[in-house]
Amino acid sequence: MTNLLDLHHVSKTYTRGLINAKATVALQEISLTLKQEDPTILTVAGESGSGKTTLAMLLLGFITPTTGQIIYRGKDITALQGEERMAFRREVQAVFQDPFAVFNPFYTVDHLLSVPIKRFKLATNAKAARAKMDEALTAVGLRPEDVLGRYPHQLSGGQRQRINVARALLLKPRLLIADEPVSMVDASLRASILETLRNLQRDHGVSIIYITHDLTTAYHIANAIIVLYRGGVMEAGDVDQVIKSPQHPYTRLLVDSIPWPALDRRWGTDMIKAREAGSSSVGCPFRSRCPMAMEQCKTQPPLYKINKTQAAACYLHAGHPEIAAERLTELLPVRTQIEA
Amino acid sequence: MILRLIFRRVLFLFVVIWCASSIVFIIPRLSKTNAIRERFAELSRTGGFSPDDLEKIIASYSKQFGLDAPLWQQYQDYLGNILHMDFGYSLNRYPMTVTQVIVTAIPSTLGLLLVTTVLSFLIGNFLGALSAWPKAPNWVRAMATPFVLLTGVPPIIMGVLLLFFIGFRLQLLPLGGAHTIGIVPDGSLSSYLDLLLHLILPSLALILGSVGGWVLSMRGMGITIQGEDYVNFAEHKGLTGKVIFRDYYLRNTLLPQATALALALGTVVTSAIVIEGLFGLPGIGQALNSAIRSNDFPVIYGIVLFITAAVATLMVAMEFVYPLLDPRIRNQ
Amino acid sequence: MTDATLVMSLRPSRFWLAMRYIRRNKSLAIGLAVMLFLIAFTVIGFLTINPRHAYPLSAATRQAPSWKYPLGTDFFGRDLLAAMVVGMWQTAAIGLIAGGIGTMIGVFLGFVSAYFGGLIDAIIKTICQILTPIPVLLIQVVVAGSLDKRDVTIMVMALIIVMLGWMGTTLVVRSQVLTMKERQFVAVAKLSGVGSMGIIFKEIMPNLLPFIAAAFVVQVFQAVFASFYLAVLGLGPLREPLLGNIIWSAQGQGAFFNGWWWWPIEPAIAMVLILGSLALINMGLDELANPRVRKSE
Amino acid sequence: MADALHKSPILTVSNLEVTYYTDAGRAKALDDVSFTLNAGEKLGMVGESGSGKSTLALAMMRMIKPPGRIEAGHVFVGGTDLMALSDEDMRQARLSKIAYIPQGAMNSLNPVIRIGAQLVDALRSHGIRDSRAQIEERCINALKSVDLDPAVFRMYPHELSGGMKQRVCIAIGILLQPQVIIADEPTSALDVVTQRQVMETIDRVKNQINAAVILIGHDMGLMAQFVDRVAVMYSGRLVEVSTVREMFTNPLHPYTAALISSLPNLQNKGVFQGIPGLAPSLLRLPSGCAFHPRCTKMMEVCQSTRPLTRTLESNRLVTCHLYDAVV
Repeated sequence: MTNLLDLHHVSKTYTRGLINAKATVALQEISLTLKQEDPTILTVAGESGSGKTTLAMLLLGFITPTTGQIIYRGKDITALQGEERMAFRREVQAVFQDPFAVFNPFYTVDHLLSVPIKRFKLATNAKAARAKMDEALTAVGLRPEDVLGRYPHQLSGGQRQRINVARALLLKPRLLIADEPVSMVDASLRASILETLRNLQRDHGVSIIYITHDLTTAYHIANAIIVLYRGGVMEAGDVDQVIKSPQHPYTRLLVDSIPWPALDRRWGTDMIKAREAGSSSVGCPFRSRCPMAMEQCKTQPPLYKINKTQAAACYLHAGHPEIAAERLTELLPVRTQIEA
Repeated sequence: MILRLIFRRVLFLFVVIWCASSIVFIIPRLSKTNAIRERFAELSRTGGFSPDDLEKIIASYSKQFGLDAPLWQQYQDYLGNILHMDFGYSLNRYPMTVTQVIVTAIPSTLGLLLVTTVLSFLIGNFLGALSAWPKAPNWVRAMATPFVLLTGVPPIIMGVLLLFFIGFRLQLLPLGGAHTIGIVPDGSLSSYLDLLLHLILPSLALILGSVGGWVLSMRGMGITIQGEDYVNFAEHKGLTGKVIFRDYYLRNTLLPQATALALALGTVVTSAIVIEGLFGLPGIGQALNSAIRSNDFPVIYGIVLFITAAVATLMVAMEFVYPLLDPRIRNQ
Repeated sequence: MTDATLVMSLRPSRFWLAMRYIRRNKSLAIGLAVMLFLIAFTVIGFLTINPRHAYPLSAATRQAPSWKYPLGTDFFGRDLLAAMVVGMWQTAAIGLIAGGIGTMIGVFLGFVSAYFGGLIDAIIKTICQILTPIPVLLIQVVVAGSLDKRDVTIMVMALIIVMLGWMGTTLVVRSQVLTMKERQFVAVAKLSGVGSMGIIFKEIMPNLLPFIAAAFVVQVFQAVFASFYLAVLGLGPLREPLLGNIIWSAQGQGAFFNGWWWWPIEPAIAMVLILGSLALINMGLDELANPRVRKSE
Repeated sequence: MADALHKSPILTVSNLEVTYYTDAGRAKALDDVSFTLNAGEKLGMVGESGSGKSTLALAMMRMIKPPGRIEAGHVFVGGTDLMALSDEDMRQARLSKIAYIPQGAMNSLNPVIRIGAQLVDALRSHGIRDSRAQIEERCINALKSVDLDPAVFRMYPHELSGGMKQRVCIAIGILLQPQVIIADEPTSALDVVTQRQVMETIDRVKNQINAAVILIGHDMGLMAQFVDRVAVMYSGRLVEVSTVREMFTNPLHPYTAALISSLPNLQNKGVFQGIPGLAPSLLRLPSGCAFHPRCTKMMEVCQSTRPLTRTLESNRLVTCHLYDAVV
């Protein structure tokens, strides 16, 4: 069976200005595989500027990689034409961060749901279309009569984000890119939206790439995690492993800074170095902030396989065997380990 | 870096002038009838030139508009002449060259323009900012409304109305011209006062006709800025109203308004020209007006090119002022 | 989002909102009212007066307003009431033709430029940038002046004005489409399988309607303004009773010096009403299109 | 904590009431809000968006703008009732008695003025007539106290990162050593690492000037890490005020309890427990207790009668009919 998604050494560089062009590396040499038969939830975590949004845009085909290939079910997504392209469009969907911006203010919220039904011919007549919309809305805990026919500004943020999830549900995608889906939603609503997403994976076999800066929600929803810093992979592996025992100094700092809503897990006390604006693009991208930076760090560290399900790109782990970047996926577990 | 910027802007300036010149070159040639030729015919019928002079003019225009040379050649010569600021001779005021006509007319137009533009920009922006400011006293805000209503009134109509009510009905100020008949501009104080008296209505027409636009755009900007976080935070900081108004409102609206001023230059100049015509003031407007009335094409084209160049230059110059107003641009 | 904006965003039905809105957007209401009055004046005028009286030598000359000639007559023997009606109609025609064509060109180029980007965008943008500093009216003076006076008709005048009047709309539409294109609902529409045309016409265009309407009003305003200036400079179709032409001839005959005050005053007032109502409508639409400028009440 | 109970509070808010008069009707954004705060204490103010927490901050600063209006109430800071001050006196009180650290630090600094000038104008506006050098020194000290380089004084906002801008806002906030600092979601736009740095900075400067801090936000995690006491708002009312420990171990109000159990933490991986239903619109509040349609412990009385706020043992406040009998 062909893989659902293959990323081969995907890099994205933005250049600004024609003369004296300045290149910014947004994403560096990412290789990744998602298998069709094992739907998973993979978290891509990082701060702003880590390249996580670039990755989302690449996966959705909105931008093209500078180097490398993105293969969806055996086909390079830049080369898709006609029906294959429409199939890709339907099967790879997204839930975005801002629950307001995704609505066209000119239309009622029905537009968001009715357009894909029409375009992908999911229903043969208006009645069937309406039934489909009702079904999807009910599945995310909304009463259709409460929201249909209204304008986006007449709904609350929670309602809007649920409609977005309903849209994804309606299309029954194979791959869902969730780009910070709960960061602009009230804490009390986060749980139910995340739960809907997880059910989508568990019950409908949808693979989800969950992009976030929030490790608490990542920990709860995902099976595996990739931590990015300035476009490069710092650490990857099983989400429990990485969050409970981070190996890369950057991941450690991140995990240490999570404001856990628990009285027994307080913030650490180690010094944090401020982020510098322009650091050189060679070597470990984190070294200017790293408390353990060494002379060696001026060259790019490879990924070291620390155990069966964890790897870190840091010379502190030089004793462990190296693992090639394209084999990274082998370390990422796919099944939910705690079944409800 | 700076040098490259200057080079690019100057290049842009030349492109603008080149485009304008080309338009002015092409348009008469697209017309079915050749207006200049007709004009020559008319002139030779009515006389007014000595035959020698007429030959000279025709020779000059054969060169300028080179009617027998191939079009490409004509175009090259024409551009060359423009580079030398040589627009040929005026048909009407021969032997004056077009450049001379412009140079004699410039000072008074420039004076009128400078005074009125600066005044209406300052008054309009100040009133506009005040009218958008929630803490301004009500009477100040009320004052802005009539000015906003004036937005739709072009300066020339303002001129006609002023002439009617103040000049004609109330007979408070002269109806036109630069000087009362009988007073010679001899440089005496009384002659200057007389000139000043004659300039009040045209200036007023220009100011009243354009101030509303500034009030309106500044008002919109002010309301936008009110919603900005930094103005809110300034209030939280307990700054006095005066400081917020000066450093947070005016300071931040200056750049967009300066940009608007640069863009408005074209309209402002045009208005001034028409007003000059209306009030019979000597200046570029008067020159253009009489040129139009007498089909003095070289003067029309010369003035158009001259003003285009002047406006484009000012706009480019403005771009070098922006960095002084906005540090964000300075850094780029 | 502050609590206040949340409260504001919980709003009742659209109709109620529209009624409230019209009541608050006074400039739009007044502008439309004046415009309606002008239309009524022109329509009723055409039903009651003889349009031929708008041309010279059709009435007594130099009559002050009276019962016979409510608006008086001019030096050339035009009935100014008839001239106002016909002139108003001609001004409207120039405005609508020039404004309409200009808006269409501007919207088309703006969309093409912003949506397709790249080289096309660079070319269109550069042309606009180069043409912007050129005083449009003066180029129009050259055009109008170079034409044989007999060739200058109302239609030609409108076309002269269109020629250099499309850049503003192009740039406005372009910048709007550019911001609109980056909005997330466009991305979602793409994910929903909507093609380029669908995105332009069904997703972006409807949101730009207020802007396009405002741009149209601005174009009409500028066209009326430009035609007026050209006429005032004596470059219009001289025989026609265009409002600018009337002022031009009044000025030429020294109307104020001779005491024929009504002659230039009437077209001036008519022009103030036309341009004023357009400006007010534009202000109103601006407020509609740009919520940030909405009054803080 | 025991010590704090004996001190007289530095901040007393009593019966504060704010109404927004909108096209669609009246919305009571703050309804009878009362609480106290001691010097050096950190209070968290949590609630869903629209619950009134930001309105409370603005009301305390007397910065409610039309169509909103402060209808009633008092805000005492160190004995002065802010609501009774003249507009000019209130302006003076801002920053010197009560300071506000804004939510959108990204845009809270004037982009065309140097950072230094934005500190200096705050001092000058409060009648400080020191020499230029003295004022500059004072501002640079403020910048240093929030870990910023003195060079920032001569920089423009666009030259700083988001975290640095937020620090500048904090530096401005402590310039005049206010007794109360209100921080309105000061880190909502920042990354977790920067967030932690900023919160630690606030904590440190607070200790230096012994101010009381009100942290507004909806992130219970941040509250657990930072504050001493938490106040929970729901539909414009304070429904519970307790210490963090009490709130996490023994929440009183059913809404608080639901909020706590909806939180993700390390132990309960994969368990998602949201609060069913949606927050009501302020324009159409349910009868009785506004939370009753979503409440798991709803009783008959909740549908008809609004509960009163009661003070329980150890100074906890709760607004719920479940505790009617306790007093």
